[in-house]
Amino acid sequence: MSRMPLPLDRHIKPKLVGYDPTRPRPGVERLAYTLFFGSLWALVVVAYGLVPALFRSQGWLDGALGFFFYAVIEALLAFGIAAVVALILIVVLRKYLGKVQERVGPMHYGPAGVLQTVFDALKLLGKEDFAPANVDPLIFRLAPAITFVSAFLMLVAVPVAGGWVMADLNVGLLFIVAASTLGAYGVVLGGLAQGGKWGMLGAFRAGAQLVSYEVPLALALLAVGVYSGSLRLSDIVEHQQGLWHVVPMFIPFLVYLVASIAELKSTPFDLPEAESELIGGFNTEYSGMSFAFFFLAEFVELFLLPALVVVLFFGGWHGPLFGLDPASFAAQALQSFYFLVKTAVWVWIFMWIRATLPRFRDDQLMDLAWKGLLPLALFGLILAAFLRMFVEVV
Amino acid sequence: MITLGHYLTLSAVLFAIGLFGVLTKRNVIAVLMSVEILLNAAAIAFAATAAYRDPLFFSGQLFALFIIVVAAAELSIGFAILLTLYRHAGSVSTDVIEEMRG
Amino acid sequence: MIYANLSYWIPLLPFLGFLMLILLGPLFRGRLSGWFATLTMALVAFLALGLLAEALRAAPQWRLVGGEVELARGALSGFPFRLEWPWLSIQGEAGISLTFYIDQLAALVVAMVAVASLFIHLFSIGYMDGEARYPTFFAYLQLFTAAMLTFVMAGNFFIALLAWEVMGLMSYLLIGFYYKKKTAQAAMKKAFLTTKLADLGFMLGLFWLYKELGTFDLATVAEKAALLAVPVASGIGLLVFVAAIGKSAQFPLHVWLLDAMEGPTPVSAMIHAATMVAAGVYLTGRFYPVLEQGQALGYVAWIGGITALFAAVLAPAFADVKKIMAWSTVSQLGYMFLGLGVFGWAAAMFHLLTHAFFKALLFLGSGSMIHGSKTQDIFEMNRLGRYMPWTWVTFAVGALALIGVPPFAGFWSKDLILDVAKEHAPVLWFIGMVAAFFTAFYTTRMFVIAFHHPSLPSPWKAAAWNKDCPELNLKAGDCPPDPAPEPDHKPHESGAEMIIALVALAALSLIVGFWGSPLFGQSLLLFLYPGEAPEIIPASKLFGGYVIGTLVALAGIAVAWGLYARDPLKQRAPLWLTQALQRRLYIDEFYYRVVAEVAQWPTKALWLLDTYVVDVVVDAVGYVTMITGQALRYLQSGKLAVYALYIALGALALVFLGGARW
Amino acid sequence: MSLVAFAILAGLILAGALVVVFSSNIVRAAVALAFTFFLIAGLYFMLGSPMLAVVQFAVNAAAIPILTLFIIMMTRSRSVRPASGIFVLVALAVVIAFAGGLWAYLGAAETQVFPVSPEGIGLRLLSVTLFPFEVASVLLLLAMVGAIVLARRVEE
Repeated sequence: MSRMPLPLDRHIKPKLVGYDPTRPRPGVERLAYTLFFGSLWALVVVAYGLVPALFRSQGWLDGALGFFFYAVIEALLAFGIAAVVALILIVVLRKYLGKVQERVGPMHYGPAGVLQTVFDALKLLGKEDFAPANVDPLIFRLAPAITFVSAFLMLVAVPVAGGWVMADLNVGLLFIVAASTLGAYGVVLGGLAQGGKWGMLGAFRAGAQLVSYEVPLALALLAVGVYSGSLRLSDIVEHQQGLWHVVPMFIPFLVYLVASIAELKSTPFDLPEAESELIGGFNTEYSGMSFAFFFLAEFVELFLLPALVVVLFFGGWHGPLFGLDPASFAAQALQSFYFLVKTAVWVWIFMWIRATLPRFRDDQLMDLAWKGLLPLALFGLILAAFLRMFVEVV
Repeated sequence: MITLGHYLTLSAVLFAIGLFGVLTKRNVIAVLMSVEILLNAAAIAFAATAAYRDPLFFSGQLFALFIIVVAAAELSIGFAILLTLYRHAGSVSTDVIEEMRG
Repeated sequence: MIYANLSYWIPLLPFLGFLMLILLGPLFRGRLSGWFATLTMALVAFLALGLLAEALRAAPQWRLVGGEVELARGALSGFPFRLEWPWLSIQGEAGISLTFYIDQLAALVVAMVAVASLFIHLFSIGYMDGEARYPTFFAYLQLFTAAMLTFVMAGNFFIALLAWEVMGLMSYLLIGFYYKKKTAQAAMKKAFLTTKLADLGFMLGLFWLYKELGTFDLATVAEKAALLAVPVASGIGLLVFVAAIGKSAQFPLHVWLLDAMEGPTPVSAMIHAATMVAAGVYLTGRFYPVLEQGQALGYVAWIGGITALFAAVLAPAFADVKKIMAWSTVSQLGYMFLGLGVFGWAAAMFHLLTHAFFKALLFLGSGSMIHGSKTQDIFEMNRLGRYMPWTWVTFAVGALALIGVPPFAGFWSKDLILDVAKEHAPVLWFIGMVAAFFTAFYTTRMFVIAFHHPSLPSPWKAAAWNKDCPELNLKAGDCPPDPAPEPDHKPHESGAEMIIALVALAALSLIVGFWGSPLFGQSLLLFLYPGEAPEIIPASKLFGGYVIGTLVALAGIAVAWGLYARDPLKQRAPLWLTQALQRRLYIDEFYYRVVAEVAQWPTKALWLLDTYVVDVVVDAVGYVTMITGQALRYLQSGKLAVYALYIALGALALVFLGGARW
Repeated sequence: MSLVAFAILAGLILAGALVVVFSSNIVRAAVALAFTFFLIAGLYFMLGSPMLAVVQFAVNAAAIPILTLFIIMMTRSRSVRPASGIFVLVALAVVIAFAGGLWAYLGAAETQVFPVSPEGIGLRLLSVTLFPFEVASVLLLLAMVGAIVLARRVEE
């Protein structure tokens, strides 16, 4: 990494002795990432393992009040996980983009800039949450909230280890589809509420894109559901005991990958925000906390969609247990570790795609969805049914 | 306890609200939204009746599913017509579609 | 029994051929479709002849011993042949079955139709060559033959009626084959309407019969005919006889046959001579028990006698070879009805058979003449005997058979009929003799003029009364006379397949007569012999009749020869008579002008009723609707919400009135 | 307890529906519609049919209001003009009569809910109601084709 001369007059020299912001410090970074990962894992273990175990062992869940408290605590923990994931991913993404683009990325807050997000968040919280004069205030405020909630909703259904899931829905797959559809609300409403041209165009683009890619996404998920014979996500993971779905379900996997990147609205599908064209699109007029919610939601999704890739196609929590009883706490913790590792790899791949590919034109975008992915997804669905009927049963 | 009557009452009131919307709105989009409320009220009545009275066949739930399907189809066609209307008349108010007046 | 079991293929094959040609006709190139149809007919003829042979073996054998008929051997088991398939059965009842019933008569007529039709097909291959709708023509021929065969083989009268109607349709289509000609259009309509009017009698008679006997089955009807009351039987019989009159072109419904000559020359004409018109005779033969029970045969005999004479008298006034032949057909069919009417059932059928062959021969011969000389007018033909030797020889055979000169076919059958008539109705015998004289006269006239005279300007084309076509109700411009050929044109002989057909039919005309002649013990008559009927006359008694018949025929020939050999153009009869004869005694015009007018009176009455009663009611309904609509249009405000309100009110009414209950 | 939950849910549903009908801002009406449908999905959960709930969530609460918002954007309509006063009164009368008419049949007092699994619905859907199911699929296809044909710009 090259050293860049920084203009001194715009740069406050840090107090720490011997600190040089222009010098990359990979060791510190690695340590910090490890700590991030560890703390996330610890949070997961607490939220999914320790707290339910505690409540169950004390018998508090039988009473209404105990259940209420349990629900509240779990919700808070889930929110905590989402917040932590977002905070971590923001800085990781910024650092990673910097590395791809041959710069150092944020360097000033925390060792090698690893605390950057904290300060970002503080800055956003401190800013005035400004609403332009001609907006509909209710819708304007509602939009970011809906966006964040929809991202957050998906987290509830994701199983992180055997038995470790907040809501083990028997229609989990459909729930995922529904929740991801909900994500389109925030964008469309956000664009619509501003009343400006950029917002309107962004909302148009986002609506068209999200609704279009929803179709192959749902079909790909359906193919997985057909193949594994259940809509329950934990069943789907169990079904991959011998063979990960990525092998037999390769076509739905590809479809899902492309469609989920599109759902994420990241490059090469970032037309709704497209800074160079739309000045931010649907979030042009947002600032302060409202903007932070959009931002958070985006990064929670950047975690959840790869997590779903892992759940659906890459064996979820499966990994070597070294003879541990799968029902034991230790085994479940290990499984959650595997799950997080796989997810981290996929998050990296998503970032990689985001960092390298150029943006589509909007007609290309639509062509890809309707003429490319949709037939492919339908084929995948038929393939799944075929495999289910004739291959697996035999 | 919640009885079937509760659900049916809710359905009836929801239906009445939707009907009021259908009757009084001038914007066709709003009329269509009110129609959606009507359909959902009916679906609630179906699903609730099936849940309480039809443990074996749950036909009501299936009916509700079909209602959702029909609602989606109806809405897509309705909006397509609306779009054509908008291109044709430049507005989506019911005032502009009075060509059928006798 | 092989052929009997296969006999359903006899009508089925030409039907399949029809389907093939009508659907795939355009794919057949050149004459291929003609050969295809002919091949089909050859197969059918083979089957039909086999069937006839089988019937000959299986039929009861009669012997003529000293003028009395006695039974030598009864029928073999299974005869008459009967094939039956359930059809039109309603809710398990017997209904009307599809029955084929083949007794002696059916086997004979099937063979006759098949063979005659085969030669028509063969002849048409050459004659129709180059026509625009060549495959269609053969398709029509095939269906026509199929219908005729079905009619002949039909075991119950319902099937017979269906086939009868199909024949009527095909006749219509074939007459109008050159549908672009105005005359053809008028002729096809005329034929169709005339025969349909007559068919009404068939239907009514059948329904009445069904009401009385509860069956359509042919054999059952024959058995139970004696159970009918006499007036009922005569009513039914005469109704059905009306249909036969129409189909066989008997007076007074003979008008269509002459104009049917608008069809393609030899073929459709031949069908209207040898096969289809024979259906009327055949039907009357089939209804014989009923007619006999109804004591209605006198009408049959008189109609036949009058027609025979009437047509024979009119024929010499015509110059168109086909029209002369058509009159001849009408006349000969009259003989058959005469024979039927005077209890000469088998004799009439014998004449049906011989007539089919020699009339087919004559018509094909005239087709060949027309083909060779490019005109239909006998005066314009140029010494055909010199240029068309084959046609000349075969036509001479046919003419002699028609005239009734021994030993040709017509001689044996016609004189048999006349002999039977002499026994039962001497007046009719005399009429028949006069008709025989005129038959010889017009045949000789035609033969002499067409074959031995150089071409002359046709005397009648220019006649004032022939300028327009009152018999077709057309105006002057719509029926221009055919163009005359060059005065000294060179006719040419027809092609090989046409000559083969002519020679074959000539041979048949010669042979078939012997089958029923006393020389061979009247074996055909014995074969057909239905039991107790008096027409088998010992050869000794027949002899006198034969001599008189021959003398009359020779007299006719001599008179005609004397009159026409020298100067064919000389006007001998008074002009008004010629005009009346050529106008067909004004019967057609009478129908068009008077009968049609009278027939329209009820129509006009109905029209008045329609205008002043029905229309008023209908208009009132319309006005009431309109006024109500005017009043109600204020309900249609065009406002979406108001319509929704109507819907809601309707639903509300359902909720309150419908009485939905838990 | 559950009655309280039902009461809250029902109240919110009715409130949402009222907003849909009475709001003069059509964007708000659409959002309220989504909100109402979302809560109706909760109602289906209470009725023991998670399948129906999720379908309601995915189709009625998510897809349809988004479509509505889209159309609102495309037609640039913002506000809803109220109908004339007399007509509102007539409509109100009809509605009250309607609700009253329905009320007359609401004596059902069953208390036990029978839950339904997604498998149950699926099996039922593909066995007894297979024909309606197929008809529904054809209906959707027709709707899709019809919408495309109707909404397509005709090029001169």
